[in-house]
Formats: sequence, C-alpha cells, structure tokens
Amino acid sequence: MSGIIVWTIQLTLVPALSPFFLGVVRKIKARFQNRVGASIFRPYRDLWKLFHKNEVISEDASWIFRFAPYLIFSSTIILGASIPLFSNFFANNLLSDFLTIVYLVALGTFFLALAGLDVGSAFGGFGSSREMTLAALTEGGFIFSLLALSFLAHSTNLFSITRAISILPLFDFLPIILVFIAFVIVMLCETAHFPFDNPATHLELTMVHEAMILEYSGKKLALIEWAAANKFLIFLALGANMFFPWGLAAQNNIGGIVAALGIFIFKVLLLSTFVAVLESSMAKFRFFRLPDLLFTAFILSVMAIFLIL
Amino acid sequence: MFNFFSAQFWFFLSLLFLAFGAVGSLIFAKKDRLANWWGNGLAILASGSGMVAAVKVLCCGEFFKYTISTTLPNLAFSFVVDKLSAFFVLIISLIALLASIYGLGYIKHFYKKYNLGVLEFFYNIFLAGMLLVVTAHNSFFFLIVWEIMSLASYFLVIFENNDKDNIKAGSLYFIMTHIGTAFIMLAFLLLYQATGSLDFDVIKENVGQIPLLIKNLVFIFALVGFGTKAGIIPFHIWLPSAHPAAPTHVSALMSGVMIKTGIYMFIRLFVEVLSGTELWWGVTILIIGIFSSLLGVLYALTEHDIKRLLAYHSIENIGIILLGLGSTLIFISLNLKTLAALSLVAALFHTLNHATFKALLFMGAGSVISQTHTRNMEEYGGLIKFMPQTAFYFLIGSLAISALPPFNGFFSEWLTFQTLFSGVEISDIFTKLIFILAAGGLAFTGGLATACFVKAFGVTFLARPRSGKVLQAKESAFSLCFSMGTLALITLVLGIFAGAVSKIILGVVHNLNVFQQVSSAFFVPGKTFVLSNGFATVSTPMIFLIFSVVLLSVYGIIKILTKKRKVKISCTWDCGTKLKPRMEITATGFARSIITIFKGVLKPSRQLEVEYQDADIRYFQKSSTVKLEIADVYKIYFYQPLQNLMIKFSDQTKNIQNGNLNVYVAYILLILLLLLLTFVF
Amino acid sequence: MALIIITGTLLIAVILSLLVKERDKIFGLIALSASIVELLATLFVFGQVAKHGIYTFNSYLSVDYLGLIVMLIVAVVGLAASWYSISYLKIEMTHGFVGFRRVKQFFVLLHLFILAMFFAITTTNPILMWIAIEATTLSTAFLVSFYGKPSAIEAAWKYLIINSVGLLIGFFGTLLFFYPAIDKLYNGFLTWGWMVANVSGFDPFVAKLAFIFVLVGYGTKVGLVPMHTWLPDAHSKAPVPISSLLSGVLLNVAFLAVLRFKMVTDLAVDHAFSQKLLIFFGLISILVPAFIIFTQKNYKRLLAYSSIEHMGVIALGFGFGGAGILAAVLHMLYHALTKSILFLSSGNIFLKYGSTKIKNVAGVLKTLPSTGVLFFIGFLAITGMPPFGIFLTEFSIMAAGTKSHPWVVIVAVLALALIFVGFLRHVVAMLYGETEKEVIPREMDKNNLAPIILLVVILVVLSFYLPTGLKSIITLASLAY
Amino acid sequence: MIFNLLQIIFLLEVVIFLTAVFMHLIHKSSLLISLYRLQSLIISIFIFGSAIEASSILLMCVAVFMFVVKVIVAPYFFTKLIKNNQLKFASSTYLNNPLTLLVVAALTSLAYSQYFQPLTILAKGNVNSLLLAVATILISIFLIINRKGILSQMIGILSLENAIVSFAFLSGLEAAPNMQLGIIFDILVWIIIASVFAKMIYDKFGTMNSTIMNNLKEE
Repeated sequence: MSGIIVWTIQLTLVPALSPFFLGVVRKIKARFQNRVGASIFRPYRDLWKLFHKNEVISEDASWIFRFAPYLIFSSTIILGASIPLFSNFFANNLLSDFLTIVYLVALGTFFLALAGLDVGSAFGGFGSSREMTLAALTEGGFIFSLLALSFLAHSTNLFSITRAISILPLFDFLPIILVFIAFVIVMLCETAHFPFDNPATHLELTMVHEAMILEYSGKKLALIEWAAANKFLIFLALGANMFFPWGLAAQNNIGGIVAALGIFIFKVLLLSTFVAVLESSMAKFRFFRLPDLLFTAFILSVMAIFLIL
Repeated sequence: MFNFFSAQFWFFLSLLFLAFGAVGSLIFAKKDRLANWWGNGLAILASGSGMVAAVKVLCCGEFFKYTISTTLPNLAFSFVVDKLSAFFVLIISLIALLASIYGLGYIKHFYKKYNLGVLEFFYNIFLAGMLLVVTAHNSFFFLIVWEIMSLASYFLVIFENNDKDNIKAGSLYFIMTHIGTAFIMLAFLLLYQATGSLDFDVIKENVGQIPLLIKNLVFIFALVGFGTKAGIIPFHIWLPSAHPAAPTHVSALMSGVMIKTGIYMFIRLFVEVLSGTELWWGVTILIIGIFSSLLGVLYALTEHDIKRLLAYHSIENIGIILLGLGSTLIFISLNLKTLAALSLVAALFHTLNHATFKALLFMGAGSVISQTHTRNMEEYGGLIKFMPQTAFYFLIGSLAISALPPFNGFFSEWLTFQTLFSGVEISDIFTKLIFILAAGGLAFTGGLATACFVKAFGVTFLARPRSGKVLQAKESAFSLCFSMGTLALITLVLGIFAGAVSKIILGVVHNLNVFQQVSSAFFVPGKTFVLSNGFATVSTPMIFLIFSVVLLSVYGIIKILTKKRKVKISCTWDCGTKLKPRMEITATGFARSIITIFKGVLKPSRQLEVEYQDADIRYFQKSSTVKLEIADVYKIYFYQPLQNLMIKFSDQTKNIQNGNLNVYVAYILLILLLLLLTFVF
Repeated sequence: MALIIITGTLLIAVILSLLVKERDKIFGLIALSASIVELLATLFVFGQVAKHGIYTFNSYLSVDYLGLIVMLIVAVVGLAASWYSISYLKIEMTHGFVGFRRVKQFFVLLHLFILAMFFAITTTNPILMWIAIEATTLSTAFLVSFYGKPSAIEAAWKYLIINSVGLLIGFFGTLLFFYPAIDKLYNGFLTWGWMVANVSGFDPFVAKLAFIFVLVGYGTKVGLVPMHTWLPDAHSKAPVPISSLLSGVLLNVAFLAVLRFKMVTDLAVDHAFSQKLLIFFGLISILVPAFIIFTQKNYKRLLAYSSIEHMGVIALGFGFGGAGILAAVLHMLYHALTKSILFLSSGNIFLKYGSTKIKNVAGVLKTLPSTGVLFFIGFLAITGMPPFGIFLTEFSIMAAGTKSHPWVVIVAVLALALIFVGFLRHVVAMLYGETEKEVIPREMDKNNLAPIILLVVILVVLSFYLPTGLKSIITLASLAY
Repeated sequence: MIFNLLQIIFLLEVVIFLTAVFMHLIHKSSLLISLYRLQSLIISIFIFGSAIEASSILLMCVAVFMFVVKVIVAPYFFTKLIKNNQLKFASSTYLNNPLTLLVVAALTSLAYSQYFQPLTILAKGNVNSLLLAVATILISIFLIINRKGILSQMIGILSLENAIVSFAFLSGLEAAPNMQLGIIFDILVWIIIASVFAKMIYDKFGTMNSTIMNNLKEE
C-alpha cells in the first residue's frame, strides 16, 4: 500500500511543482529588475486559463503539429517519474539508466523541432534549426557529465549513483565540482535559460525555444508550457540530487519521505534562485560563441573522468 | 514444414531461384511486365528460402560445409555456413525480400524507357553474389564472387544510362572497388604464401606460422580492400555518387546490405582467421570509426540531395559499426574476451539495425522521388499531405536512425556506448584516451544525426510545398507502402525485443572460435537487459510500454477535460503579409549554422555573382545568385593529385615510342649488351 | 598424315586464290574451307596426341604437347579471322578503300602466313623453325601495309627492320646452341630431341650467352618490352583480321620458340638463370604498357599494348615456375581467344565509325548494340574479371609467384589494377555518351558477328569447364617446360 | 706457301671487319654497295674453301648460290634502286665520323673483352678471327642504328647476316648445307621485299631518309 502512495508521489511530484518553481524564478528576476512581478502561483493560473481557451491551428500544419504536445508532455512525465526526487530506495532500474534519460530528452526535442518546422513560418524554421544545433552540441556534455558520476558509482542507474555519492568521503569532491559546472552549462542550454536563450522574449533575432511554439494556442500551448516547466524542474532535480544527494529518504517510512520532500524543495529552491540570479546578472551570448561554451562543458567532464579513473 | 529440409537445401534452393530469375528475365527482356514480375518474383522466393536457411542455421545450429571441386587449377567452390554467415544471410535475404517487393511497384515507371530484362538479370546476379560472398570459404572462390557482386552492382548503378553523371558515378565506383579487390587479392596471396593454402580453415589452423610482418601487411591490405567496399572515410568518395545513381530498391540493397559484406569480411578475417593479436589493429579501426562517423554525419548535413544525404549516413553508421569492431579487436588483444564478445554483439546488432532503417529511408526517399521526379530537397515541402503513409514510415525511419528510444537504433547505440564506456576503464592511458574520444565522437554523431534527420524530414514532408513539383504527387503504390510498412514494423519489433535478439547474436558470437568458452557478457532475465558486470541495465520493452501507457492516459485526460473547446483552422501568423513558399526555411538554411560552427573541417565556400542592369554603371543589380558549396577535401588533396601524377608519369613513358626507327634498334642493342654484362657473370 | 593435309590444303588455297580473276566471293569460300579443314586436322592430331604421346610424322615434323596447344590456337583463331575477313573486306571494297588486286594479295599472303606458322610449330630443327618465323615476318610485312597509306608503309617498314634485326640476333643464338654438335655436324640432322639428349656436352657459359641472344632475338617477335616498339604500330595499322592473328597467335608461336630454347638451357644451366631473365622481362612488360594504356588515344594501339602486357604476364608465369607454368599455358589460350574477340569487335567499330581515335567513337551501345556488348565482354575478360578465365590464370600465376618473389607480385598486381582503370575509362568513353548525328544505328551483318560470338562461346565454356583431354595435355605440356 | 691456311682465313676475316668499318665512314651509296659486294665475295670464298676441304658437292652449290645471290643479284637491285631514284648521297649519320669510330672501337674492345671469352673454346685455333667476327656483328648492328638512309639500313642488316655466317664458318658451327640453302633463299626473298618497300617509301615520302617516318608516336 505505502509503495503505491510513494509511487503516485513520484509520478505526480514533478508536474505538480514545476509551475511553482517557474513562478519563483520569474519573481526573483522581476525583483532584480526592481519591479514587483507576478505572484509565484501565476503559472498555475496561466495553465488553467490556456486549458479553457479555444485554439487556432494553421491549415499548413499536419498531424505532427497536433500530436507533438502530447508526446513532449508525456516524455517529461516519464522523465520525472524515473529520476531520484526524494528517495533513493526505488529499485526502479528499468528506466533510470542515464543514457535512457538523455535519449528521452532528445526525443522530446526532436518532436518539438518538427512541430516548429511544421507550420512553415520563418520563425519556426529558424527556431528549430538553432534548437537542433544546440541540442546536438549539448548531448556530448550531458552524457559525459552523468558518465563521470556513473564511473564514480560503478553503475549507470541514477538511484545507485545517488546512494554511492552520498557516502563518498569529502576529499575527492574535486571531480564532482568540475562535473557540476559542466552539468549547469548543459542545464542552462537544455532549459533555454540565459546565456543560450531568453525564455521571456519574442524577439525573432534571439529566441530559440519560444520561436518553435509561436503557433501553438489553447490547450496545446498549455501542454507545451507545462512540459517546458517540467523539463526545467527535472534538470534542477538532477542537479540537486545527483551532486548534493544528502537527505534522500533511505527507507519507505512516512516520516522519512516527508523530511526528504522538505529537503528536496529547499535544495531546488536554492538552485532556482541561483539560476535566476545568474540570468539577471549576465547578458545573452552571441549564437556562434555558444558552441565554445558547450565544448568546455564536454572537456570539463572528460577531465573529471580522467581524474576519477 | 519448418524442419522439412536441411538448411543446406534451402540455401541452394535460393541460389537456384536466383539463377532461374536471372536467365528468365533475359529471355523475357522484351516484355516489360513479364520481366518485372518474373525477376522480382523469383528474387522474393529466393530471399524467402534464404531466410529459412539462415533461421534454421541460427536457431537449430545446423552448420553445413560443402565443396564442389572444379577442373580448373586450385579453384574449389567451398561453402561454409556457420552462424556468422547465417546472420548475414538473414540480413541479406530479409532486405532483399522487401526490396524485391518494393521493386515490383517501383520499376513500373521504367517500363517504356529502359530494357528491364537487363535490370532483373543483374539484380538477381547481384543478390546471388552477395549470398555467395558471405558463405564462400576459399579465398579464390571468394574473390570471384566478390568481383561478380561488384560487376553486377556496377551495371545496376549505370542502369539509367542516358544521364551522364550516372555513368561517371558508375565508373568511379567500379574503379575504386577494383582497386580494393587488388588489395584484397594481395592480402590473400600473402596469406597463401605464409600458410600454403587458400582455404580459410587451413589458414586459421596454422595462423601461428605467419610471421608478424606478413600479418601486419595482410591487415593493412585487407583494411584498404574491404574498407573501400565498406566506404570508410578516406575511400568513401564513390559511395555518395554511386548509391543515389542506382534505382531505389537497388540503392536500398547496396546501402543497407552490400557495404556490410566489407564488415563481414573484417570480422571473418581479423577476428576469426587472424584472431586479432595486435593492439594497434583495433586502435586504427577505432580511429577510422571515429572519423567515418563524425565526418559522415557532417557531410550529410551539408547535402540537399536526399539520396546523397542518406548515402553519407551509411558512412556514418559504418563508422559506428567500426567503433564496435575496433573495441572488439582491442579487447581480444588485451585478452578481455567477455568485453570483446559484448562489443562484437554491439557491432552485429547495429549492422542489422542499420540494414533495416537505411533500407526503409531509401525506400521512402525513392517513393518521394518517383512522385516528384527530383532529388533536390529544396523543391520538396508539404509532402505529408500528399503522401501520408510514406511520410509516417519515413518518420519512423528517421526516429530509428537518430537512435530515439522505442526504435531499434537506440538499443544498438546504447550497447556501443556501453562497450566504449567499459573500454574507458582499461588501465593504459593511451587506449583510455582513444575510447573517450570514441565515446565523445559517438555522442556528437548521435546529436548531429538527430539534427540532420529533423532537417531531412521537416524540409521534405512538413509545411507548404516549395515548388510545383510537389502538387501532383500522390500516395505511392501498394507494394511500395507494404514493404515500407513491414520494414517500419521490423524496426519497432527489433527495438522492443532487443534483449531476445541480442541473445541470438551472442549465440552467433560464441560460435566463433575466438570466443569458444567465454562467459556470457550479459544476461537477459525476463524483459530487461543486464550487463554482466552490473554496470548498466535497460529494458526496451518497458520503455515502450510505459511510454504508450502514459501517452494514452495524457491524451485521454486532456481530451475529457477540454472536449467542449472548439478548434478553428486558419492561416499561419504572417505579420500581415501573405506567406509565400519562399519564406519557409530551406535545407541549406537549416544546416547553415552547424556548417559555420564546423567550418574548419568542412571548408564551406560562398560565391556571389551579381548581374547588373547596366554593365558599366554598377549600381542597380538585376539579380544576384549565391552559390554555397562544400570543398570535397578528399578529391582536391588526395585523388586529384594522384591522378595527375599518373597522367604525368604515363606521358613520360609514352616518350619510349618516339617514332624513330634508329632509336628502336638502339633499344635492342642496349638491352642485349646490358643482359650480357649483368647476367652472364 | 594430318600435317600433310594441313600443308596441302594451305598450298592449294594459295594457288587457287592466285588463279581467281574477278569474283571476290570465291576468296572467302577458299579461305573458310581451308581453315575448317585445318581445324579438323588439328583436332585429329589432338586425338592422336591425347591417345599416345608426342605425334611425330617424320624426322622433320613432330608435334609436342605445348606445340599442340599453340596449333589449336592457330587453328581456332585462324578460322575466326578468315571467316571475319570475308565480310570485312567486302565492306572495305564497297567503301572503295581497296581494289580487287589488293584483296587477292590479302588472301594469298594470309594462307602463306598460316602455313608458315604451322610449319614453325611442327618443325623439329631450330634453323627450320627460324626460317619459318622469318617467313611469317616477310608474309605479314605486306599485310601490315595493306591499306597503302604512308603510315601503313611506315609501320610495315619498322616492323620489317626491327623484326629482321631481332631474328638475326636470334639466328646467332640458335647457332650457338649447336655447340655440342661441333664436330659431327654434317651427318646428323639436328632436332630438339637430339639437343636435349646430349646437352651434357654443352658448356654452361656458352649456353647462358646463347639463351640471352635467343631471348632478345625471339623476344622481339614476342614483343617483350624493350623490343616491343614495332608492335603497337604494326597491330594498329594492319587490317583487323590480320592484327587479331598477329596479336593472338604469332606472339604465342614466338614464345613457343623461346620456351623450346629455355628447355635446353635449363638442362645445361640451372633453372634459376632463365627464370630470373623471364621474370625481369615479364615485370617491365607489364609496367610500361600499364602506364601507356592509362592515357591512350587510339583503341587499336590500346589493344596492342594490352597484348604486350599479357605476354609479360605469361613470361612471369613461366618465370615463376611450378603451378605458374600450367597457368601460363592456360593464359596463352585464354589471351588468344579474348584478344581476337576484342580486335574483331573493334573491327566492326572501325567499319562503322571509320576512325580509330577514341574521342571520335561514342555511344557504341546505341549504334552497334551487339558489337558493343561483345566488346564489353571482351574488355571484362581481358582485364581479368572473374567470370572469365584470365582472372583464374592471373591469380594462380601470382599465387605461384608469392613464394619466391613477393615484391614482384605486389608490383604486378597493382600494375594490373592500373591497367583496369585505364581500360575502363576508355571503354566507357567509347560505349556510352551521345553519338554524332551522321552515324546511323544499324547493326553489322551476321558475318561480322558470328565469328566473335563463336570465340565468346569457346572462351566462356573454357573458363568454367576444361575438357579432361585438354587438361591432361596442358599439365603434360607444363611438366615438359 | 708463305702463309698456312689459318693465316689466310684470318686475313680474309680482317678484310670483312674493315669493310664493316668502312661502311660507317663513306657516304656514297654506290661505294657502300661495292663494299657489301666485296664482303659477300669473301664469305663465298670461305664457303668454297670449306666445300673443297669437305669435298661435298652440295656445299659447292651452296657457295655458288650464295655467290650468285649476294654478289650479283643484291647489288643489281640496289644499283637499280639508286639509279631511278637519283640518290647519290643518301646515307647521312647521327654521329660524325670521329664519334662513330670511337663507338666502333668500343664495340670491338667489348668483343675482345672477357664477356665473350667463353666463345673462344669454339674457335679451332684462330681465336682472333672468331672474336673479330663477333666484333663485325656488333658493328653492323650499330650501323643500322647510326645511318638514317633506308638503303644503308638494308645494307646494315645484310652485313649483319654476312658477319653471322662468317662467325659460323670460323667456329665450325655452320648448319648442314640444305639448311644454308634455305637461309640464302630466305635472304634473297628478304632483299626483294625490302627493295620493293624501299621503292614504295620513295614514292610515298619522296626521300630515302628514314627520319621522315616518325609520325607513328603516342600523341
């Protein structure tokens, strides 16, 4: 019985909390631009509003345009269910191999880019071209950062990685710091945050992620926005739990899980404030300087691997 | 009926069918329809019985060895079909079956233009050649069948011969393959010299007496020879021009299966006969694999001819297979037999996968071309509305080739990643670096391949038609859709039951004498796939199951929640101006950002020609055209200088014949005196 | 008895052709019937030799195993060439290139030429063989200058002078070979058997010197490289049936002469000496044509250089010894057949396009479909593509050679690949491409195609199945040399 | 007799050698032909001498036949060739006289060097004359290379043949008489064909100089 409860929490935690953290980041950024900014629960209301609006679809679009939001959203749900959020006792070793995670993310990006191309507008085309270029270059860094951790833990299963790193002695944390920097770069790129892409803008020169979802409206836009929020939370959770794995519930008792949930939310809040601060303090890079940033992420994780092995 | 006859009977039955098909189609050459049905029909029967033979060998383990001696000196037709050859016979027959079905419908548009009897004749000979290449066991007989295969495929490439550059592509292909065969002949001659026999088994027995220098020479010659056929990077220049020139179902066969014969011989020669003793062999193959995969996908990105794009992707996937093969050889030389078995399973699995999804993609491209009569992707667009089934199958093909989860590409790339990761853990620093580079290369190749196939699928099928050619396209015939459908289904089934298939392949690998008594590298409890050192597990059926359940539930919930909402169809947001096809992104536009990132490797060039209203006052431009090109590095720096050297050298030797009688008699006197001085004492 | 028939029919053919006055069809009939009778006689001799060893008619004439093989080649290619020359010359006359007198001269000299070749093979005395080969040169001199154009005369003159110099050097070598018979010369009638019998009296140094002179001398007739300069001019200027006879058959007859002397030298001096020489000549005979073929402009010269290259391969075969000799004998057979297929089909192309330049010939597959296919089959066979015999023999020669001279083999195989590349470029340029307008696409009449098809059928059959009789003869021939 | 048989043979051999050398030097065609006539005369004397020694009638008629062919018929053809084609000075050479003499000297020293040493065991007593015959062979080959005129090339080949026959006579290796008859008949046919060709070349090219014929080369 308690297993099913824990399972439902694991399944629903990410979709439930992701708009909240989106609101937090927007609030902090507004504060930095010394304006009050919308409340942190604004994203929930946005989703609710969008779910109840009619939608307009272009006649050029094909069934891929209509089907893509569902597929992207469900891939983020599966991702959310298979990464360590608050507990590391899950023997769920079916989907939590880090290569599966990487390729599920790639599946989502693939269909998002196709949807962007489908409407045949110049913005969508350029958005997906830039998105696919960046996605192609981040894949190296993403795989290698998780690879470094899996060499440390001698297993590619995320849960056993968290278990191994939590009992790691303090002094060999240097490689993990390197990998964390690499992971942060990858996270910022995948979730379309500042140095790579401005999530809030509609200026066709700079936008990457937004350009692809310009044509969406109504419930499909809601699903896409929600999926983007889920993805942001998933990467925050990965960043938090893989590199600072303390406080994950070891066994299946109610007290432990509640405490773990509290610690998890605190860690993710910390990380999202870090992202918001970063986003307000630095400018967006020119598109053709991004590859060098992504290659540094890849090199950092390769150096970490050399240090570990 | 299944265990009705022995595998040997089915194998020779398929060869018989192909022989009848070839001869019959020559007889019916004049009547197109009959030649088409006869040739392809018999090819289908042949590949059917070929598959039965292969399955019987694979599962029931009935190897057979058969030798027909001939009156000619030291030539014996000796066949040995062990599990490795059966595996390749299975691939060849499977793809041949579907390609022939596809051919039945596809050839209709050749009816009045070309002589179909010749096409079917060489098609059947080509299939027979491939089947024999993977089962020949005597190097002399192997060389004969290898050349016949290249000869038949040469004629297929230049089949549509009123197009000039088909002929050029065909000649380049035939020259490169023949030079490759010359190197293979040298390798076998050196082996014959060291072991005194032409038969693979005898060579395998006394491989010990071969001195090291001869072994290394044989490795280099075989690498060059079979590499030319497999299309590895420095010798790949024939592949992007030859595969697109052939009719589609032939280029599907060539790209999916024929280049695998090179891989088969790599395995047969390096792993089994020479039992891969040298470390640097594996390292060279790994490095070639890295270059082939990375450069293959980069060149694919620059292409806007759909068939050339797919041909470059064959080079990329051959690179990935070579990564697996290279790590096998390294592990064998370091005596880590279990890891070697694992990486060989990865290489073989990717060979099977690549055969299926590459054939699917070529067939999709073929049906698009047969409807739009052009190969230039810039003139496609919006085809999903005109050819929905082909678009759907092409989508599945692109998902499979970019290794996205539910399909078979994912598992074989996952397995190749595992072998490279286990390679990273070896002690010696140099091989560790090579393995890391390989893993990094594979990661970037995966990402770039996904980007390339978004471009390919998006520009071809989505959004609005970019040219009038698309408007009269309509869904392709039943036989075309049927074969594409079955191939798509196969990629899905292979993807889901990857665990079971890899167990069969492990059986094939353990059949080789190098891995005779090796503990199995992984086990497949139930549906999951667990590496023996517990490093990683994945369960592909689970992924598919969970994915579909979640997708359906999400779709259901959203449908219920928002069933009252209305959906209005109107035009795309066009900031007020009417959206014309020119506003859509083009294939070159899509890939331009990646090309500028990798401009060091690709050396893109950009010419701008401007035409002015009035030639002397150069203010008002009438029109300006921009030509964006990628320099073909290999032709400029390697093949062209080689050819010029040959021509210059041959002009020198022509001076011997300078037409003066006195000089000719002087030659005779000189050679006479020279011989007297040197030879008599 | 059979040899009498052969020489008899040829003499009758010569006399009849001389008598014919005006109607040229009779020449054809005479030539065809003569060659058919020769073929039957050779098959009869073949039966004799297969049953009971070497066939010696009398002390002057005898046929040994290798001689029989070459005789078979002469008969078969002779039949194809004379059959082809009937319609070839008829078309030439209709085009007005040659008059009736020239055609008469052609047939007379053709029969003399074939008679000389038969005589060269069967004679037992080296001097008589020398005279017979000198007769072949003299009889073909006028055939080479058949068209009477300045270039033809130039080619014939060079052919005459270089071959005469070569043969005189060969004559000097032959004389030296008589060294063991120095005192008891007058009574004995010198035969090969006699020379082999008392080879012990032969001083090794003189033997070496003699073999070098013979090799350089008869090598000129075989066309080995430094002495090959006459071959491309003569074969490209001669009328096609003659150049197919020259290329396919005469080179083998000359090579037979060299081999007979090699047999004697091997007994006098060790095997290594003659084999080293043959390998040296074989290798350069493959390398030089390989480069010249690469940028060749004239397809008849292309075929001539390919003959030089194949003579080099045969020399390599005999040089490597062991299984190589068997393969070299087979290679002689295959090369003769394939080269005449190629020459005769290039004859059709010449009749249709009127020029021997490759750049003036295009789209042969469209204008002459069946000749184009036959030409392509010939090309595949000559460059050693597997379904045909030459690949088997080339591979076994190289296999025989790897043991003793691996580096020679590596260079030879790469040179053969280079030849394939050159050949393919030229053949594809000729077969495909657009034809000029004025060439009317109409296939030649059956008389032009039938001989080529006959040769192709023989080649394909022999490539797959060697009749046991032929196989035993070839193995016996290879043992002897 | 002052000189015994060997000395006479050696003297005659020296005369043959000198004829071959002089063929290189002089430029008048008619003189060239007379030199060839002298050479063939000596060869027939040799054969006549051996015929008397072996007293065989067959050898006698070989000598007579050789005399007729080489001394009378061949020069007749050549003089007819010269007369109706008015070519008095046809034979220019590649190398000037001193250089030609240098090469001739080199070839003779080669003939006398140790490479042809094994041939000396053939000689019945007169070693020098044998080696002299070898030298004449090499010199007459060089004659063909050196001279541009067609006539001198033909003369070169015939003198090469004479040198070989003289070598055979000196070393006692010459073939049976009927063989020699065949050879002489062969030479006769060769002379007829060569002169026919020479006339054809003169008609077509208008000159007897062989360097005009060099358009058969690889372009």
